[in-house]
Amino acid sequence: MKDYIITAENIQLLVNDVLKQGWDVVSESKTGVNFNAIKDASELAIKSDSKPSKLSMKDFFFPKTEPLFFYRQSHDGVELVDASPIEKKTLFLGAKPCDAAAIPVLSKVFNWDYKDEFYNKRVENSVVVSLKCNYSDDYCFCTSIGLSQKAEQGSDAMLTEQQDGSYFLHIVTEKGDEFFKMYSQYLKDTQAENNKPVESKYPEPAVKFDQGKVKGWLDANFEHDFWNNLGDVCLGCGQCTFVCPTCHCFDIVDENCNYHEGGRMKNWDSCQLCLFTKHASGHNPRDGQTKRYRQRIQHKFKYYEDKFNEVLCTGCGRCTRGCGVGIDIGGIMERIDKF
Amino acid sequence: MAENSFEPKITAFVCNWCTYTGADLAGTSRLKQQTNARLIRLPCTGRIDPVFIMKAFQNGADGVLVSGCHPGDCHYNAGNFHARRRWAMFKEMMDFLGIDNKRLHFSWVSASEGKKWVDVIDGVINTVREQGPFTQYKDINKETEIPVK
Amino acid sequence: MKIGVFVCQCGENIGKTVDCVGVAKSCASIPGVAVSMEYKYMCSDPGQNLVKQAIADNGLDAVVVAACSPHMHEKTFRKAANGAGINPFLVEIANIREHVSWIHDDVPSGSLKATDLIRSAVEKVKNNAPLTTIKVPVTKRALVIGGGISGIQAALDIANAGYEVVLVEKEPSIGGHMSQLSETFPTLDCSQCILTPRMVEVYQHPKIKLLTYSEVEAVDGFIGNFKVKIRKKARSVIDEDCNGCGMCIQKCPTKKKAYSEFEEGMAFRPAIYVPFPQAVPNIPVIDRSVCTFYKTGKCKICETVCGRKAIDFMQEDTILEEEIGAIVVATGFKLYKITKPEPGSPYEGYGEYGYGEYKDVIDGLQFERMASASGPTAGEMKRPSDGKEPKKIVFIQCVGSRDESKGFSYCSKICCMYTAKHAMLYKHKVHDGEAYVFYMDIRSGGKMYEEFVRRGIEEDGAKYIRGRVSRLYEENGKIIVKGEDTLAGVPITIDADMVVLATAMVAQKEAPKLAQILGIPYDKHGFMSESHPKLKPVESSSGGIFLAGAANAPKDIPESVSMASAAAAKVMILFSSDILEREPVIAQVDESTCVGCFYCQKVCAYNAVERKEIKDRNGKLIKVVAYVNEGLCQGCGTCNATCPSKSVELIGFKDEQIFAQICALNEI
Amino acid sequence: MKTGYYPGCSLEGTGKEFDISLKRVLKDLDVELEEVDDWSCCGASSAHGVNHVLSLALPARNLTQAQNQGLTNIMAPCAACYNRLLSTQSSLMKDKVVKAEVEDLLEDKINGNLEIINVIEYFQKIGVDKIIEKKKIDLSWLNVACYYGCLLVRLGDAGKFDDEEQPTSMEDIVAATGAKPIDWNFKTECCGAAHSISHTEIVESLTKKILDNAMAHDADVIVLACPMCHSNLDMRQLNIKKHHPDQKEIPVLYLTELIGMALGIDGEELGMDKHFINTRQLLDVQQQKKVRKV
Amino acid sequence: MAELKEIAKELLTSGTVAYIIGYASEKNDKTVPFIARTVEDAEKLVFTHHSVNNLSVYLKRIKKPESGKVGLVVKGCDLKAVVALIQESQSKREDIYIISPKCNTVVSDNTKPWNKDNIASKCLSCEVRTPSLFDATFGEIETVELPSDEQIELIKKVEAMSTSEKWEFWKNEFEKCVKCYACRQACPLCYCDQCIVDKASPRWIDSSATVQGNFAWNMIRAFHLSGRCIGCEECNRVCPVDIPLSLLNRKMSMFAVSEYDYKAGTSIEEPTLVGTYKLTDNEDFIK
Repeated sequence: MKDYIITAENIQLLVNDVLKQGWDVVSESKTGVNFNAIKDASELAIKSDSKPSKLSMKDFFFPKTEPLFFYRQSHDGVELVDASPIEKKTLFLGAKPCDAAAIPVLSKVFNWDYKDEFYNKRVENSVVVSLKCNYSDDYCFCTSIGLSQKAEQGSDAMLTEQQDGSYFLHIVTEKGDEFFKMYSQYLKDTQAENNKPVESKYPEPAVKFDQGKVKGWLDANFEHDFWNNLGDVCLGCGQCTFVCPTCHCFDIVDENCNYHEGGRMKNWDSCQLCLFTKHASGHNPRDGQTKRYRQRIQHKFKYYEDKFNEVLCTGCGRCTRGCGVGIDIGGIMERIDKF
Repeated sequence: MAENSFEPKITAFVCNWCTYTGADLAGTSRLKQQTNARLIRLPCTGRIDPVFIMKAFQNGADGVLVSGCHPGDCHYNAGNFHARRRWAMFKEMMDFLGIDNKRLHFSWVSASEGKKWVDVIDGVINTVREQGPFTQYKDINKETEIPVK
Repeated sequence: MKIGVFVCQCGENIGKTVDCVGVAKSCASIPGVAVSMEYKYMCSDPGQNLVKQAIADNGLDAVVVAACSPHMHEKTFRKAANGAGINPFLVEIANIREHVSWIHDDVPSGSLKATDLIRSAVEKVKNNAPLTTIKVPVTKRALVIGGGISGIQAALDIANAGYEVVLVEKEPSIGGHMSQLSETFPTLDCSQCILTPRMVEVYQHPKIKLLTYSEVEAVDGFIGNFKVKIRKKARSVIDEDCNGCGMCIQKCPTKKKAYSEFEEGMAFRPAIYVPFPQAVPNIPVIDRSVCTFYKTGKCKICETVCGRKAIDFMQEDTILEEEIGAIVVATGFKLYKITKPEPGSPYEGYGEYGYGEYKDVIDGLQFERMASASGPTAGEMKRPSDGKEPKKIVFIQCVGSRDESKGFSYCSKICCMYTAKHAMLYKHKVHDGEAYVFYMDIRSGGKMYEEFVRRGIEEDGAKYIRGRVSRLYEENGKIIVKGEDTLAGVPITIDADMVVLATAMVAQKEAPKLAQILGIPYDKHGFMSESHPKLKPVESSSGGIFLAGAANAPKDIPESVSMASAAAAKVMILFSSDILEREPVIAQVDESTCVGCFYCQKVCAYNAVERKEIKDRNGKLIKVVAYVNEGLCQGCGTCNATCPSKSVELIGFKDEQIFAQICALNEI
Repeated sequence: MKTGYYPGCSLEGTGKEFDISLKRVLKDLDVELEEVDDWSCCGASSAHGVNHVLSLALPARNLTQAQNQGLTNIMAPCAACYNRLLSTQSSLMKDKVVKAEVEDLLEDKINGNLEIINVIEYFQKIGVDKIIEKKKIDLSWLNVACYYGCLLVRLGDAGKFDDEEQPTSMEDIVAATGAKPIDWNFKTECCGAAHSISHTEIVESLTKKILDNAMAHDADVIVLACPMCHSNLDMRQLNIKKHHPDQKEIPVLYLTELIGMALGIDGEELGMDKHFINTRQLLDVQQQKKVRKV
Repeated sequence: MAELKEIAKELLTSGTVAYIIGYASEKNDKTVPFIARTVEDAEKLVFTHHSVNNLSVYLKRIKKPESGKVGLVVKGCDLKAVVALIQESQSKREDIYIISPKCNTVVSDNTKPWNKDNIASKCLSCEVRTPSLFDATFGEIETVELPSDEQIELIKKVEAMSTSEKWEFWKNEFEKCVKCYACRQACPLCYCDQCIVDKASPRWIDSSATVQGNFAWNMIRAFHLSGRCIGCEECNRVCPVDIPLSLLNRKMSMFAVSEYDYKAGTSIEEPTLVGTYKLTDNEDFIK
């Protein structure tokens, strides 16, 4: 597939054109908090050397709250009304490679025994154009789990910021190719060897561990003193799972709209919350933050790999950056690595 | 009532001993009132949780009135004094969050103040009618609503 | 759940402005409603039968009646439904008369409102739970606190009705202030003569357990079921062994060590004493603060002279526990002193009257003792400083009372009368004496009261001056009284031989503490508060605790006695049944979620919230949670609204019931 | 920190000896005062009869002067000045509206933090021990009637420094000088105050009662701390004598003069030659004691 | 810092405390909560400008020891939470050994060095840099130059908005909420075993992150803290979507001061604002 050059101005024009076609365009918000569906190209924030946004873009594939169906009570019984999947097409622009990489990881769990049509429809209707990352800090560790600042997993195309201010556009998938063919008027042809990216101000992520070795240790050490005080300072707030691009637990509740109507909602949930595994009997098999924290590590770096041959993590470091009490997942991995 | 004029829905939380009885007195005295108010009877204003007010707005009320015994008259000695602090704080917060204080009203109406009850409730209805429907609050309740196909 | 809706037309009362047929029809489509019908008079016998029949025919689980105010017929319909086998608390009333038909003329909008109210009631009743009234057994034994005339009267009335009474008095003898009085207004009969037989009756009554020199220390429990701890202070004399011969008192060497409390400091008493000769019980007590033995370890003369070996120097306070069903608080009053106030006192002293430093300025009770034939002067008028007969005497009313600047807003009520009495008694004893009375207003409401005052002025020649006294000072053996005669508009100075102050009646110093022990409110002056000033004047706001006499507010003897009898009657009503029944609308704690912040305890006006320890099976404390004493809870629900985790809920008005009502109120 | 000093008009005029004796005594006690810059009249007993705001603005001006000078407290020896300064500060802090009005007039802010004290409190602050320590003359022969008058102790809701009816603080200081404070009845009786000029006869009758009561309780001298009272009690004795030829004279001293006597300061230095009632006799005895001691 | 370590060692050696909840250094200058159980652990305890966390939150979250007290390193500001917890029967004074440093302000952004422009907003109006209640204290107060208090300005700005502007402002903020409840978990005064948002029957607050559910949660959270919030701003710090929660909390605290002259967490003996009343409480708003 071909590579292109696109100027910063043409990105703006392209985006407005896409919006005009009735598509949604999602980009990181200028506040750096989350991803937003923008209304105009001026709202775009494409920065290769910025810290990952606080919230990942998983909300757009697996929303924080989503109706599964609706109900209406009447004198004669309950009537159910289906919720239909979103048909709207969406362009994701400027996602970091570690964000895009979460999509194939999540797709595994949403298509394992039950095919989640809501999720699949959203993925199907999306074109993900990621941006080669020029950032790293003490909490990034994409390189330790087989990704990198230019990893292409989950991307349909990838932009690389050039020294002259334009962007090198590398098409990754058929879907990406088809999409950009529609907007070829904004692109200039080029060759892979013309790719002259800007130099990253940041070094490669400093956190290093060997996932294979970590997995081996996790396999053997479900019970280990190491776990004991790990959860001591954890407040069980669960923000790590909410900001994580790959965490995907959900809860289902009914919400009343008025006294006889409402929707059954699928909501984000978190294994770090104390009610997560609490049984109706009052018994809780994971009855302390230590056990819950172990679950988080085990699920990400062992169970998911056992089941899907994937690590449930893209090394974006969001969980650590946002942690109110400074629990450092990369640091923990490094410690396990050294056992 | 004119066909297309807006008629507000008012939920009133009242205590059993003073305001409810005061409203009963207004009834036995045949003091005419507008029909917009629906009363919920509670033992005491001390029982009224601000969540009730929130739920009323969530469920379509355009205005809320909370009313109980005058200070010193509480059937339970001090329920209304505790309520008074709670309301003052809740009202201040509502205002800060952008919920118009013209939609949230408080009064003391004793069992003998049938006339005052009429003045209060009609006043509340008129004030809320001027504000128009509380669409802001209704608009944030779309996600669980059955979509119109 | 099958619910029946019954819409009453109340003749034309509802039917005229509410389309009852239409309302009943639209209510039939509410989810859960099995039957919906209307009828002319639902509260009539046929109407009630209609409800009962519908319950039977449709197998209803709950009932909503749309009719008049629940204050009118809630009980009627609860009873009717109960008759058809439905728990009475599964009945809800939608008020479509007082709140709809009588106040609205427009039929469509009134009918809409009626439907809304019914729907709301239906949704509530879906969340109602069957409840049973709370039954509490009654311990038929009363506690009377205070052995003055009020306490004596209440104790005798209750005991004469056949119930046991525990009478607690903090002084060594019962009798109270009335025993100190010389004569009583408006009849001038001798106070002791009418009181003493009553005191003896108390002592001899088989149903009365008399505990003098004792104080209530703790009260737990609730109406019908109080547990009371009483401290019996060490008398140092064994009650059962003493025969009251008085030998110990005669021989005690500390004759002049202590002022007699009974004589209001106008005479001395020894360390071992009975307050006054007619004391009941006639058992002495040793004042350990003045007794030589307790000070030096030597003496024991009383022990030596006591033939019955009744002296016990080693005696200690004992704590008695009593099971009680009702309490009468009759702790009375004390007189305000014009001395410099103690720190923290709400009252100011009278610097302008010399802070009580002038010997010949005395208060009303001291005058009573002086005028009493059994008093320190044997009834003769002798002024304290030099024992001379005062020829000119000034009485000042409203000393403290009605004087905001001294901390009193209230009228002490009895002073006008007793000052008139004092002036008369003085004139009867000193015929050539002059009696001046400074007053603000004469308040002599009461049978024969006004006549009594007029008699003092017209027959006995007391000189009444309307005005206040600004200063008193001592000069050359006289008390110079400077004041104003406001009727004449002139300043006035009287060089009196003696001044008698009608000082305010104030609450007992320990009254607030006792009120806290009892969990009943008291006003800012320390007087115990009645539940309702008009309709519940003898009840406190706590069930089973009643008030009598001046503990509640300044009162005279007949008023105190009537109040005591009224309180006794209330106790007897309570004791007339074995079981107390009350509505089950009370708060209940979910112990599994309660975190023990005790905000519920802070807001409870009835002290109904207690602390309960939750322990595991090894007895290890897991947590402390709130516990609602169902005997004390009155069901206001303030705790429910205050609880942050909603671990306490008001039965009958639970959150889910209210939420359901709110949600269903507005058809969207 | 030095104590601020607000002498007030009287101490510049009829009460000059109060000012003189105060300063002279403080010199011996090694303490210093800092006079309020450019102080003005407090409005005294007349301003509040004319205009309420004015009666607050006049004292308020002196409060802001003191504040701006960096003083934290003011001592006002004159009972009227003391009363006005104290109650002005107190009432302005309670009434925001009037405070704003007054501040507007003054173009300055009242912070309400000044401690305002009278001469008795001031000596309490210095400490009676210091008087006892520096005492040179035995005054035990002198029976003193302490006279407070109305204004010194009756501060309304502005505060309370001693009992309004039975004050004793001045007695404590007199006792420290070695003189004998007597118990009498008219410590806080009114002397007639400002009627001195308009209704002299009232003042004479009121003053006579006070003087008589003091003498009836064997007082040799009346001691006070108010220039208005002093002029009535001292000056009016001569008039009283005109109407009551038998009337005995009694010297009337400022508290500071009595302290000065105890410290062995000469009468002229204390301004005691400025009285209407001759103080010579007292000073003679003082001199004798002085000589004897030497 | 040496003082802190000495105090800690002495307490742990003597058995006065079972453990000490304090701060330890992490990467760069950052400090994190740390539980010192041994004398060796005590060596790791630090207190720096980066010691932001309000550690009193752990009083309820960590199991109480069988014997000995809980040592708690707690700044003057956070101490108010301890006072409030004692007022609300959640802790006992005698169970806690309070080690309260003299504090020279903490950072706003824990990953950046402390300087005039990186000072937490809670420090800007701090009156308790020198603690008043402690069993041990250490450190010296230094003069700190403070930037202007922008939060107060923002509160005034919101107050000055029209009703609909206020509504829009908060709607935009609350829309972001993902219902993670980190605000609740980090709050020392949110100590309920079961939060009402987790109460399924009856449903108090929609648990879905719908706009209405978000409004309900944030409104009721703030209301439950009204008159109780001690202003440690931990909720604000941990919010993953940067909702200015302390704006609302502080507004209500200011109201408590202006209306009831009440500052939360000031005195153990003082009756709490909620749960008490005065006869003279304002009722101008009641008809």
